Amino acid sequence: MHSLIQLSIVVLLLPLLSFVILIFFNRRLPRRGDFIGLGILGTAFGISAYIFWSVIVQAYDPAFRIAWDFTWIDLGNVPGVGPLQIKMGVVIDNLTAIMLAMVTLISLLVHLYSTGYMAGDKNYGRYFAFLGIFTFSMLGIVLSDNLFSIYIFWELVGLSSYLLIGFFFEKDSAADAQKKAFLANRVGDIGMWLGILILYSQFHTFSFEQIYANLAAGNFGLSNAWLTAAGILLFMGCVGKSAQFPLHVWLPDAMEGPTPVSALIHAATMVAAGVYFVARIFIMLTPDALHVIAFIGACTAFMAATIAITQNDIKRVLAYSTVSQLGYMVLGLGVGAYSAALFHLVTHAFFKACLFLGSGAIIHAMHHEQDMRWMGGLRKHMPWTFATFTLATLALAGLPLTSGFLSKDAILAGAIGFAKVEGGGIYYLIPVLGFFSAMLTAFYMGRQIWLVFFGDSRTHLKPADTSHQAHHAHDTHATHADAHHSTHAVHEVSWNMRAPLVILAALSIYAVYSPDPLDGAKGWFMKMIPTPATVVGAANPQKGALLTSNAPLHLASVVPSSETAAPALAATPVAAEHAVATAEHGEAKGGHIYSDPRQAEIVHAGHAAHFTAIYISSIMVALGIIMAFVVYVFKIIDPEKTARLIRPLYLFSLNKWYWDEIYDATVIKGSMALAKMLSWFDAKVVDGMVNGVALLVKKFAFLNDSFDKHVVDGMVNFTAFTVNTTGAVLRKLQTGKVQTYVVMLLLAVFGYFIFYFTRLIY
Amino acid sequence: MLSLIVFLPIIAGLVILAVPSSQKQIIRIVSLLAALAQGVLAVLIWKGYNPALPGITAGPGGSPLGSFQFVEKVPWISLHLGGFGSLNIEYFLGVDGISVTMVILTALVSAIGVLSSWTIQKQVKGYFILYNLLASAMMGCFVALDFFLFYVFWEIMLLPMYFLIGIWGGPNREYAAIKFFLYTLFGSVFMLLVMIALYFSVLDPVTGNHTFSLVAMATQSNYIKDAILGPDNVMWRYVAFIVLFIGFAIKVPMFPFHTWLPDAHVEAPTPISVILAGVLLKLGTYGMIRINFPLFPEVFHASMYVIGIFGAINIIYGALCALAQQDLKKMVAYSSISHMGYVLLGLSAGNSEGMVGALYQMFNHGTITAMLFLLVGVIYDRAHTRQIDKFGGLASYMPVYAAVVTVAWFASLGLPGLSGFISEALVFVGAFSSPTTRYIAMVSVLGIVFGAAYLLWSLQRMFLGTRKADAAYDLQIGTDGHEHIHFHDWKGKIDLDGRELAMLVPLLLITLFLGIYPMPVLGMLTSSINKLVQVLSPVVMSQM
Amino acid sequence: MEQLTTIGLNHYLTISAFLLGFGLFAVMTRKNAIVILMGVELILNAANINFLAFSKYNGGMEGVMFALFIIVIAAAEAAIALAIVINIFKIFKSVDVSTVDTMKE
Amino acid sequence: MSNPTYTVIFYLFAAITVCSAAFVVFTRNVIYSAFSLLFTFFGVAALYVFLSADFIAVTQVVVYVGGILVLLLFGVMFTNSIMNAKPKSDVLHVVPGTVLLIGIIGAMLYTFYTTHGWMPSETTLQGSIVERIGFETMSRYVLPFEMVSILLLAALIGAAFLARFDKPGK
Repeated sequence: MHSLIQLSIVVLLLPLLSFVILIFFNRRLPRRGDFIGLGILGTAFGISAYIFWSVIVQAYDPAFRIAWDFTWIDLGNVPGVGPLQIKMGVVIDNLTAIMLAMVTLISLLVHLYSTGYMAGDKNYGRYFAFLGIFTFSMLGIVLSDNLFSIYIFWELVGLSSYLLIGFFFEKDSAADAQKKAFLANRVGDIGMWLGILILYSQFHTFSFEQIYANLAAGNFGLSNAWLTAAGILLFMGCVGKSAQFPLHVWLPDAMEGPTPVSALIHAATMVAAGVYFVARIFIMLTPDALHVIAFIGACTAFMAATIAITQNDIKRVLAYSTVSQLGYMVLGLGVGAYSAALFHLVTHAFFKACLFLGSGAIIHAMHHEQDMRWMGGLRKHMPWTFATFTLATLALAGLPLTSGFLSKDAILAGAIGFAKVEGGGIYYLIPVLGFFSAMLTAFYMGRQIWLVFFGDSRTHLKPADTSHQAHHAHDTHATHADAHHSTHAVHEVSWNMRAPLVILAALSIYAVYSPDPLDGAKGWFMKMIPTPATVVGAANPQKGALLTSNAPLHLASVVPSSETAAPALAATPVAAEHAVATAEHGEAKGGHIYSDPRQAEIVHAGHAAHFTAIYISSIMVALGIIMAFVVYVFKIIDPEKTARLIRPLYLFSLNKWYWDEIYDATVIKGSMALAKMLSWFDAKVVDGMVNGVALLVKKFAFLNDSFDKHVVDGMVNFTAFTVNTTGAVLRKLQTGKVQTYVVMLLLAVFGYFIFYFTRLIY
Repeated sequence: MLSLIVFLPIIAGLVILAVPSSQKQIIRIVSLLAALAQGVLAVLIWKGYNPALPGITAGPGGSPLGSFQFVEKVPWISLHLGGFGSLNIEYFLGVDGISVTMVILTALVSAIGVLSSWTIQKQVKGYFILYNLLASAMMGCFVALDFFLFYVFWEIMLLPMYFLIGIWGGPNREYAAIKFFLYTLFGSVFMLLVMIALYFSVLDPVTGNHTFSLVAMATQSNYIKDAILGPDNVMWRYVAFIVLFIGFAIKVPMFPFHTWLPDAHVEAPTPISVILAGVLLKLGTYGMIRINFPLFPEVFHASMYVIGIFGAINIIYGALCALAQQDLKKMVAYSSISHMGYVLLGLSAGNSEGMVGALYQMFNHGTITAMLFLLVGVIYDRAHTRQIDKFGGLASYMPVYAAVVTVAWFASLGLPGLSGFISEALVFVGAFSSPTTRYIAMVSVLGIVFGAAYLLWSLQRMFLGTRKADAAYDLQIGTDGHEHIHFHDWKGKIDLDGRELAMLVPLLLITLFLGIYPMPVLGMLTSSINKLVQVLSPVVMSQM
Repeated sequence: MEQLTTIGLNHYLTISAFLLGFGLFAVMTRKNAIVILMGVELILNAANINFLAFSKYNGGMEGVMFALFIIVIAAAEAAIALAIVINIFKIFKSVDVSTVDTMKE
Repeated sequence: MSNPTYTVIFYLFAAITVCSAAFVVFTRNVIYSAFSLLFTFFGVAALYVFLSADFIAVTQVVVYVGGILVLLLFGVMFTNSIMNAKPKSDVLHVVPGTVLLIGIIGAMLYTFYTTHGWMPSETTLQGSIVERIGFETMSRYVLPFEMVSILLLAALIGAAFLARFDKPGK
């Protein structure tokens, strides 16, 4: 076993250890054992950092991949298949190394932050236990080398998310939200599960490596439609977990959980798991499946952005912005901007975690006020929070010099390239929606910054009766009751909450990722995580042939953008063959070699569109910020009046496109009605039939009974009468005296004597 | 060994017979000791079991040895019937991978059931005698390899169950008991007919006589060619298969023969529910695997599709019905129907993954559902109601109970890391891999969502949030200044007490352990299942 | 005359037949339980005579052994029977068996 | 065996036996019956001697006369007080009883004297058989012997249990 594998297993199991210790013993430990969670996560992060350093920094190899597995379930010598085992395993490649470091870092920071934020909660120890199991599950997803274990950890992430969202389970809204989250995730999961089943049914393995090898060898026994379906179904898992349209509804409600949890799970890591998973299966997605993914991503990005502009709850705005950014990532994967999407995943994780933790600090300081309408002027009271929050906001809005600019721009460039390659038309909708969402993002984040930090405090404007806002999320602590809103002064948070903010804000600066503030592709990340070669080309000869016809043209013009000259993923023989063939072509020296012509085309077109994207997105972002200034700083347009003016649209956005209502009216009400109906059917019809048969038998029995009484019984009664009479005569003989019986006995014996001798004589 | 494990409870029952009925504690302890001894024997069997031997059909030379293990075979009834030839019934016990898991499950659930019966106060002596009779009969069903013997155990089982529900049950117990009895009897009458027809169709290859041996019946070459159920008599073989299948399906219970189950569960006392769901339902599917499928492989192959559809109906129909229930126990009962649907679906796949999954699901459903019913019993003991809406916010006041319920509920909805997941996953893997049942599997996955829906919803209504206005309990400020819960006339501990934990913790640990490392159970199954799949596969049949 | 003077098997059988007959008569007609018992003893003695007579004229030991055991059992029987009689007396205040007819009901 | 003395003595004892047995049955007085039974037992014992069964004869005297008869007398005295004016016993079923008495004796005698198949074999028992009884008891009949001993014990306990006096107040 490779030493890195051993270390990664240690990293995986450490949070589980934390969970086990804390769930059982938290009440017996000092400080409810928070230092254990913190210490364990610190260790895990240290090891992850070492893995990151040795894989990425020290000896980068584009084809780096080490794996280890063990037989988990041995099904023996299965007829028709041969020896069949289900294996579990761990894989480390470049992407894993980065994800590992990112997840443990954010988890560590959230642990640290929570020691301040959650202090005094009555279930403080359990909170850290839940964080532990969440981190374990998330690391499991990251490290899995097969679909089955990914599915397992996928569900476990769902569980930990369920537990953490419902941490304040005494609130009905939290209990509703946790259930909703779990169920929405489950809907996605069954799709993912079906996708896994399609692949398994063909190859009898769950391992990525073997599935891809088989796909590349063209062993897929079903039609291509099934392969596309498998891709889309697997993507459904991502739709659930990454809150894509149409299963996004759970994420905003998930803000019922403690705010650090929102940062860890619902912004940085768990929701990114969906994107990470799509990246893992990227090379087996057919073009058709990718188109679906791209459109869903674009829709999500746009829809969530439109909703975010009217939300008043600080966490909800961030939640919708998360949905929107996840839409970007999915869009990026869909259009083939693989590196860019993953790049965005990492940058987004940091700045969104920063934003959530910042909002947590604000909520904490405001004594659990979450409505932005009653905030304002916090800039002076909370300078650290203000600075870090603003930096992260700029990154989210995609302003130059931030990490968000680099990654978002790369995605949008890829989207333009994609639209070009696919031949325009409807495909231009994707970049258009992307740019438009970028503008909206800038606008609502500008609004948020202004409402929260600038102007004067509006705490006093809050209506006394807040019952009509019951649906808004409020973190509740045990100390909630004695915290009165306006009497306490707003103050900066303590160091253990401030430190994570600073670290995360620092990680939102462009310099961490790329030397060029305008081009992420020049940065280490996008160089080290190149787009892998697809494996479905081989299984997909028609489409492959179509694309191969004009492939050399584009291959020849791939822009060399890296010093490393090795095939991106030579795991499959066919891919390797392609790679060799293209290498012999001789013109792609020094650059990535894309065995898949379509990918090559898109990457090329994306590079070509790089500056176009920068211009357009800068303009859009600037427009968004200007609009925010116009509305909220210069107050040239009154938001209230505008809202009244376009009231239907405003309400449409405020009510989140009525998705909750639609689902409630259709899926939930429908299921319940169906359940009630079936229950009625069961009790009345099925059981009624049974009881009916019983009744019929009973009726027949009555009929039988009367026949019995008058005919059969009549005969019986006659017999009984005869017997009775005879008995009455004979009973006289029963005197109860033994001697009488002896006499009779001897009479019988004597009678036999007589009979016998008579026989003898005659 | 097997005779001992089968008859141990009956011996305990006889001992109890001699104990005066006022000595309740002694009666309980005798039962518990018998159950524990049975558990020890089950562990010994598990230890001594060689997973390499396949079972299902006879070993080399037509003898059960070398294929089955712990075989005990002596002539039992041998009657000469003149013109009908002779009736040869054997006392024939043995286990293979399929039965050995069920033996372990039965021993486990029986022991848990005894612990759970501790609170029974009414006619303790009679109760435990019947209980031990039931335990013996269940165990006997799983190890009998002679069809006649199997039938005898099957029928013996009915009687104590009838009385246990009918005497110690809830308010509507007579109705439920008679319904259960008639339903099951209806099935077993058909079984009797098929059994006799089979007897006259099969010859024992070793002795050349007619035989009731299931081992001989499982080999198609032992059938007389033109007998009533011989290979030439296709129509009668179909009829026999369907009739036998209905007999077992009633026990499973399969839609539309399931309506006895919710009634029986709601009325039965907790330990009987545990036994009923934990072991008795498995007998239906066990019977299918042991008798129905290997005896009529070609009919099974032709009807896989239908079985699969019924499995899917069970899954979704059961889950939706559970969603609509107000009574917690009824909900759990319907969840049983749903979960047994997975077993049917896995069996209908006809491949190793599906069948291993089905068998494993049988085992896991046994442990998990036992846990669910025990938990329902816990709250019913305290509050004397099972209406879900009569609770709320219990998690704050009964944290240990809430934690155990959460784990059990999640085990039931198939959360990874808990054993139910693996079996459900294998069932789906199998069902999807088989082209026959692929689309059925695609529909059935909806059951996962509905399953999560009813379980989480009930969890929320009972445990999360705060006390409802019409809740079945009151809140009091305790001496330590915190709010405490108070049930109307419950004197015991509010949270789980030691006895309840002693029942639940082993089940929890088993569920958790088998969810993380399933091989201890799966390892015993695989060679038998692979053999079974081979027996059932059309390739083998065409060589016949 | 030869038959009368030469004592043979039939002589003994005749005596035993008389004893049996008297014994049966006692059992049948007497109301006193003790006399009934005496009748039973007579019957047993009749049987013993038969056994010994056959044993004598067959030259085997079986009859002798049987007779021996019968005597032993007769002793046991007498003891038990008398105990029962005493119980009857205690309950019915009489040894008249005709009053012991509760079995009729 | 035509020794006249022998024949006469045989008839004497046969007469004593039959007559005393008849007296046992026909007398109304229970005490007379009991004493008459004494003679019957003696007579039977004598007949045993004629049958070469001297040991059995002694046993007969010891057990019947010494044991059973005493027991019966105790029974008589216990149940009929001597002072009681009416130590007689009533009768019933006299007519069918008499018919059967005559009938059965007649039928048996008829059978005996018309049957010829069981005439004596060549060998008869001669001399004393005490030694042979001892030998047989310890070899071939050891199991019945032991069983009889257990039976006796059981009868002893049973009789004692049945005849015990209940303590007052119970």
